[in-house]
Amino acid sequence: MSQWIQLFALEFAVVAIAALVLLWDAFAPRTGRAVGWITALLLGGVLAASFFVDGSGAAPHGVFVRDAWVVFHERLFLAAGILGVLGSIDWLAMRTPKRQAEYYALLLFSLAGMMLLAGARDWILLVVCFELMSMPLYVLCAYGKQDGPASEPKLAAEAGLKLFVTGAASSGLTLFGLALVVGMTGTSHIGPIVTGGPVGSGPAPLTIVGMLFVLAGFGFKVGAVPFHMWVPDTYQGAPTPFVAFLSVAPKAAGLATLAIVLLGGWSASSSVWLPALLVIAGASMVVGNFFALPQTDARRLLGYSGIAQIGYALLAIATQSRGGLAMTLFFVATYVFTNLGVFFVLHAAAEEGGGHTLARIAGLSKRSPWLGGALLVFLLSLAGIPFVAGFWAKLFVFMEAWNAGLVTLVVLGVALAVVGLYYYLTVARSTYMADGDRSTPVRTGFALGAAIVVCLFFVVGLGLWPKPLVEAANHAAAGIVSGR
Amino acid sequence: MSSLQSWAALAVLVPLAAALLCVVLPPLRRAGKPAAALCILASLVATAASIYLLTQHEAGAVTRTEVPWIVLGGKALASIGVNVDGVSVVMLLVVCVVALCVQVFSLAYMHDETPSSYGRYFTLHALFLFSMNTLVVAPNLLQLFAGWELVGLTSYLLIGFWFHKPSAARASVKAFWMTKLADMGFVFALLALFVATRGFDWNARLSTETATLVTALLFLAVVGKSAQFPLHVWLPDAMEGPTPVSALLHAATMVAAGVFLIVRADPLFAQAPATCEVMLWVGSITALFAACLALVQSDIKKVLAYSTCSQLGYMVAALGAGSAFAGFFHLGTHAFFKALLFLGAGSVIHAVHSNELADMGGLRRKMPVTTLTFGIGALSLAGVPGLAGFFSKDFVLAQLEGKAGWIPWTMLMATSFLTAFYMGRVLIKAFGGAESAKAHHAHESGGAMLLPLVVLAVPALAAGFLGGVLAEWSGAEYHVHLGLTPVVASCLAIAGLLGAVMVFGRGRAAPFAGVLESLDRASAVDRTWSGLYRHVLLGVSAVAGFVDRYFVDGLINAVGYTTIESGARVRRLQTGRIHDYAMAVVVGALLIALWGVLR
Amino acid sequence: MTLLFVLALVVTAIAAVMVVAAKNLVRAVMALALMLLGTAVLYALLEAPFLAGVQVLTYVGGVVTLMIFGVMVTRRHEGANAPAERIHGFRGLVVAAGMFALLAWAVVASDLERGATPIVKPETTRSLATALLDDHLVAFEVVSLLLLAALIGAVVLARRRDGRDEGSAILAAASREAIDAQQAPAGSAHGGDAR
Amino acid sequence: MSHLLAWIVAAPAIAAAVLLVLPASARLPIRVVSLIGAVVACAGSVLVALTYDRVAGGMQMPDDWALVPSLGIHLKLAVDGWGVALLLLTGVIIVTGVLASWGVEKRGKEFFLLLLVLVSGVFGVFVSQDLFVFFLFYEIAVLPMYLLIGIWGASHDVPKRGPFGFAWKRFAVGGKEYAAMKLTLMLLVGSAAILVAMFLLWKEAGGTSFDLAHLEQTKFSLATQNWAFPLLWLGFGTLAGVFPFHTWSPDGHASAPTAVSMLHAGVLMKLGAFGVMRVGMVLCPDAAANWAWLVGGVAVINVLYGALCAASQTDLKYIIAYSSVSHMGIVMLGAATLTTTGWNGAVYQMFAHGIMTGLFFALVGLVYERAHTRAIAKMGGFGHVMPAVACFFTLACLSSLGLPGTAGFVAEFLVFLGAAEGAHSWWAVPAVIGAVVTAVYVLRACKTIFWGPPPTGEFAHLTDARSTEWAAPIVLGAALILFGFWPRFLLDFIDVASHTFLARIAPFS
Amino acid sequence: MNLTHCLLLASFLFCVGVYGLLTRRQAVAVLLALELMMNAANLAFVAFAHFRGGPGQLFVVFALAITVAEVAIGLALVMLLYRRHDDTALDRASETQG
Repeated sequence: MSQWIQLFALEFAVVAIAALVLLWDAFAPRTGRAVGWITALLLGGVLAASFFVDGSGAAPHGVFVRDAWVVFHERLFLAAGILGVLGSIDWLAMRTPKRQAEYYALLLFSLAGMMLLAGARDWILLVVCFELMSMPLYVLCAYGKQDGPASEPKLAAEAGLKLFVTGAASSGLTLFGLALVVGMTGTSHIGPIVTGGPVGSGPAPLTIVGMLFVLAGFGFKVGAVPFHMWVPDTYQGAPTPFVAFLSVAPKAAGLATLAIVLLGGWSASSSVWLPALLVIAGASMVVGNFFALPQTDARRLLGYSGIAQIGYALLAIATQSRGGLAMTLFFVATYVFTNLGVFFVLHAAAEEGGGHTLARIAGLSKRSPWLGGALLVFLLSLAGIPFVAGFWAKLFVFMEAWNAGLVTLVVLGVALAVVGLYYYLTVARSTYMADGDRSTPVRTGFALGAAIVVCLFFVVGLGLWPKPLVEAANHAAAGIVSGR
Repeated sequence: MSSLQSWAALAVLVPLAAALLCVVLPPLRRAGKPAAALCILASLVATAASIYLLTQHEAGAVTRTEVPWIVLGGKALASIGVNVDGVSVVMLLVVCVVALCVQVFSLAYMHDETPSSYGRYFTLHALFLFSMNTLVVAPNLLQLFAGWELVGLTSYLLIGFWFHKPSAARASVKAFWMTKLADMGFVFALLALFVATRGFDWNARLSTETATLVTALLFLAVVGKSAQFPLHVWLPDAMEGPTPVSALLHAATMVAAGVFLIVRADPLFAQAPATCEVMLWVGSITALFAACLALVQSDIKKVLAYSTCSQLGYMVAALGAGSAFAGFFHLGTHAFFKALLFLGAGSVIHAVHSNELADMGGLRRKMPVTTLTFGIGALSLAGVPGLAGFFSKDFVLAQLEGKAGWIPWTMLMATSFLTAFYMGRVLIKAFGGAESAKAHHAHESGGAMLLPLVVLAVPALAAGFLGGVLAEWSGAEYHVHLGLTPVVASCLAIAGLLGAVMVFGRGRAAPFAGVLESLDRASAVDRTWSGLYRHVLLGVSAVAGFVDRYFVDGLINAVGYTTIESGARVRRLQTGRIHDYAMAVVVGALLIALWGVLR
Repeated sequence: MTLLFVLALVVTAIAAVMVVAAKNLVRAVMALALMLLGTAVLYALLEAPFLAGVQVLTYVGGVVTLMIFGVMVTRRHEGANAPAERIHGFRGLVVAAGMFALLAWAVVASDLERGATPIVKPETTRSLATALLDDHLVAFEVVSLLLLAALIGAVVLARRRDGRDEGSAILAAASREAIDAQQAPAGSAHGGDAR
Repeated sequence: MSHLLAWIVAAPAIAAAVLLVLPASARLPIRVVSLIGAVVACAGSVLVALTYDRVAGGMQMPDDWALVPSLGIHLKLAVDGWGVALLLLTGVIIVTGVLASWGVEKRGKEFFLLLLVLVSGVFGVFVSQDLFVFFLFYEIAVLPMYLLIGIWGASHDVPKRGPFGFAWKRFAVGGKEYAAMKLTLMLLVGSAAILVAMFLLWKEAGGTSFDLAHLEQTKFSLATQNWAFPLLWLGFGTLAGVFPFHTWSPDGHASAPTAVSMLHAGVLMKLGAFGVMRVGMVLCPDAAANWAWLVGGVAVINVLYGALCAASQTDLKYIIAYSSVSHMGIVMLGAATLTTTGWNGAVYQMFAHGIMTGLFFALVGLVYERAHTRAIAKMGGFGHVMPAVACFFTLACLSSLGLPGTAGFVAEFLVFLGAAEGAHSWWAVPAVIGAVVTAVYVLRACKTIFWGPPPTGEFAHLTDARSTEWAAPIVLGAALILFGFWPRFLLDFIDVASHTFLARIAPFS
Repeated sequence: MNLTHCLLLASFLFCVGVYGLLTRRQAVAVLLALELMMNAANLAFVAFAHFRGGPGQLFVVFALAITVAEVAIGLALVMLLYRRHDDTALDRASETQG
């Protein structure tokens, strides 16, 4: 039993918190921010604990392996979770005072799913964790949006449904693909594809179809191009604090899954999936940047920018090298903090400004310079301008990709970064140069303010001193891809 | 650094010090009088230094010291310093003396200026003296070029001294542009010289065609600076400046810099006979053309300006004929009597408050000293035997008779007649005849203005006799020979004067004046230059401006526009309907699987 | 044996097409039930008796009834004959046919029969259970979490604001409708006109 | 001082950090802190100039911090001959820039904060010896420039004409936001090209470290060089105003506030040229030799085309912006000659033109703050009301047309000599013609603005420079004359470095 | 009665499910189609487990759980759609676009 505790200590803790919150709300319902703060503090405790109890080992039959890779992801998801909770405390207390606990519980379930996902080495566990992560997200997309103030269009159903239908279609594809793969290889362990075919020339056509269907399924969760259509509409419909979490954590988990499956398991038969991955990465970069150009709603713009960023991350995975994977982790880590920060600031400005369009958040830097400054730093990080984390992230990714020979994609990426800068600067232009019709400073709640400050700390800190995270990423990546 | 060089350096650096002091201490400059005193003191020191140099310098000796100015890779690419030899010593003296006289004259002439512009005037004078002296004592062509351009700058600033007058502003800019255009030749000459000899020394041995190239380019610069035929249009306009400035810069020293350059770079010009041929012809044409135009000018300063052009044509022709000393000797004498004429005109203008000859008349009774000194200058210019002009001009004509073809000789002979003729006209119109209204209450200028006139009258009279001494210093042979030319020349000079008395004595206009006047007004050369400037240069730049703003920049705007526009158009693909999203997922998976299998 | 297999196969296929092609939603749900039964029979034939049982219980029992409820609640105006129009019919057909062609070709091309090793040991329910609770215990626990999350999520979403349950909403809506029917003349209130 | 270079780079950044804490209303403390930051950096660069050992030459005062050791990126600082000259230039320009913008009222704190960040990036580039860190500092200048022009800039209306008129639908061409966006995006496209070339070189040098010394040792294949050099040339060239990609410069500088255009035209354009020479030509010597004809040809176009465009402008700031393009053409021409004279001339012209443009923009700022218009047609006779500004403006004009006795002459003459000596000696002809055209438009502007009858109406009571506004004209004017009369003070540094760098190319050209 | 036949049937079911997903206007009908696709996967799992051995059947158990969860949440969302638009046609949910 002790071995189980050692392996799944953190996941147990997260689920325990979820249960605690639910029960507490059931028996002693109270409105206000207490529930949120309790969840955040407890999660903080778990994150702190993760630095002490670093047990590594494997579950029976190698179904779950806990190593540096998992620890890195656990800490990343916990951080994202804490910030996600902090960000939504104020909004929830205002919007649905009586039904806060369910929001946090579902969030924690999804978090638990992600943390387990990082260590899964067996298809069954992987799929189940993947679904555990996805299900709560469908619900949270529609949370509290069905009965908001009159000014806000009731897009609950729409946001939830768009995510749900594409999600369900993808999971259908994944399962069917998996059936073919598991059937042909005969084992549920995520390992190299043993070429069942007699002539041993390469995997049978059926296996190839299966593998690519599975890749398509995971592509959805990451928001890569053919499967990205849900992203902008859901970001616009769903509650913004949740969208901050949605835009970051599931993508990190999706990338982790891709790493486990493609680099960990199917690294030998890369000739099957690599071309597809490269096309998806390139297409994501192009579509993400070009669709973002004309956007006027900040959430949609950040949605498309997310798709473009994922294009860069997939490029790093396609390098198939340990350094490449390490830089993916670095990129994902910076992306997590940056995007959380951007959405939180946007949420604060929109709450006060009465809308998410660039016109409504105009003149933000005049009204509250610190908030405007924070937004500027986050935009810089997304655009890859020096001395914020994003600069290092983007350059390291391009470096490793170039080192692995993906020259054309790097050139495409570098060129599209310029297009990217244009729409990031349009946001900066509206906050700095346009003068909005309001002059009152934007009042962020204490929790939201704290979340923004934490994100700012990480983004600027990593920008000035990236070494620790680079080393941690290298150490973690060793778990999946051995060698250079 | 022997004492000679230190004195020469003194002559250069003291005016610079005075100018810098006035610039750095605005209160000193704004006070007016003190600044003037400082600058005149500097000129005195410079003149004393040049006189000392003259006495100490023994003939034929060349002492040169150079300080490395630009050092690249250990080797001195360019150096500045002082070079004392016969030519530079004499030129230094001429420049300093004339400058001193003009500055003393300006004390009175400019007294009704505000103190701050008074100070500015003298600061610029000090700066001019520094530039001219740098040019004169330059050890190599690069420093000579530096002095050359600085002189051009001071001429720009001094012509435009009364910058509130739009005409003065235009004239100063026109002068600077014309000389700058011509200086392009000087730069290319320096480059060619550097490529050939990795140095800027004028004693370099060059192959004939490089020598021709270098000398031709140098001559282009001389044509600009010394107002030779095509590029002379800026000199008459330069009269917008105060008269002492015209006297100093646009008569005696600055315009003579071109001739001095040819004298200085004589070893190079000796290696390029073709260029000398061209110089001969350009000089002759300029002399004749300018003399004709001088005849019809109504403004006394314009007459003298064209006369300067014409005399410079003489010097250039002399140098073209191969005798450097002839040109140099005429340059020296011309500097003195032309400065005298200009200052005389200045004194008249100061008294009559107008430049127009029509407003003057019968001034001999009211302004005896000015009339006398102006007369001496005029006669010397006309070439009346015995005066300085006669000796130097005839020596030039003698050289021509020997070496050049007869056409230039006849042209120059005609010019000497015309010179006497128009100078006679000026004498009669200004001083002879009945008193005009304005001349009625004119009165003789003060002592400060008359002293320089008298001082300058002396060399105008006596300079001719110094020919021998000068020749010996600059190592050329000179002898007053009484051949055919001097006789013919002096007859023409006297004939010219008498003709002027006859024609203008009885108030009749010059013969065929109509033709000449139309020649002046329709002076095609000036209009071609302004046409070139306005239509060609500004036209091309307007086209360039348009192309840059609406084509090169337009292209970049277009690229930006199309990217954003494509973004906007592609945006419609995101229909919002869930079926299309599901379709995208399924079709995406299908395509990937298909491609994976078919590969 | 093979006759039964072919029969089950045909029934399942036809039922599947019926699900998609049925004009009426309720009939579509019934077709789904039939298809699920067909699949259950196939499981039995493929020596997976436990799965057949589970299939019948959960799918036919649970999911189908859930679907019926879904249809009934949301389509109460039309009652039984809720129309189920189709859009992009042709495009959908092309994509589906393309997908089927690909899969069929892949199945045939991988000529699975050649290496058909004899069935070593049939999968008994006992071995299934041990695998479930021994090897994949972690997955089992996670599934329980998943179901809990789905439960909470469904309840949170579907609950009316502040706890008023669904039933009273239906009654109130029905009564309003009755009153309207009396005032407005015959005019068939077809489709969801905004209440 | 051990970490002198680090201090120079960090001083403005620290001042910016201090500004963060100051309240926005504290008008004087903000300005004083920024001035201290600028003065410390300038004093540091003067100290570097004094302590730099001219005889030994090469890289001196090295500093090294491991930034990301696993990827071989080190914050490696050292200064060579060129660096000394350009540090000095940046120091002088930032001090005068801060003093010139003493009167900025709107959001002063953010203005100085961005200005200091910008200048610390520029200092960083001149001293960093690691290509990655070089690129990092190079990119820092991108965003402050956008905000500085966008917020504090001034707009012009450019009528819609020509075949590409449709672009007016989406951009307010000539406006300050348009100018800021265009400048930022074009510079970023340039830096994208640099990044690709950087990777090319890094990969071929073994993909272990970005150290410039290490990259210089590796012998790059001609194929890589023929790819890397054009990319570096066009990348850095965009910032240096190379012909087809120069159009951001007129709009950018005309719309930017005084101190920003002083810093950008004065220093940042030199960054581009420094990049082309230091990274492009030194790392890819063969390609530099092969492509020299193109670089020189475009530079010649730059000189003549820039001068002609300047002559056609009616707005004072546009005239000076185009003159910067023309003078940068001379720098690139000097670089393209691949001769020691040419290179020395090029770097000296960087310095001289930096001072000149700084002085020009400072004076234009003074005129604009008083007359509130930049159309020279409206102005006239300002010499009467602001004699000092008129004098310094004339001095700047003289230096830009290359009058002996000013720094402009020394630089231009060296470049002409280099061109004459070099392979394509015909380049000298258009260059000199360019100088004459410069004389035309520069003096024409001076005549239209300062000469003529005293102004009446609204311009009658304009005043001359006041308190802090004197700093820029005096310091920069004196520098122009000092480095015109006695160039050896700077030229010895530059010459040492030019020889060492050119030795790599000499055997090939 | 061999693996190929079963897989062909599974594929057919899957494609019919896809057709339903893409063309049905009613939300509930789309859920049915999803149900169909999942079931096809289960059939494939069982077929492989039967003819090739391997953990197919175990997968079905878990797949069942996942499908059920999905349907539950799907219906909840459909309820929301209905409450918002009084109509369960999926193309009603297209207010956010571009």
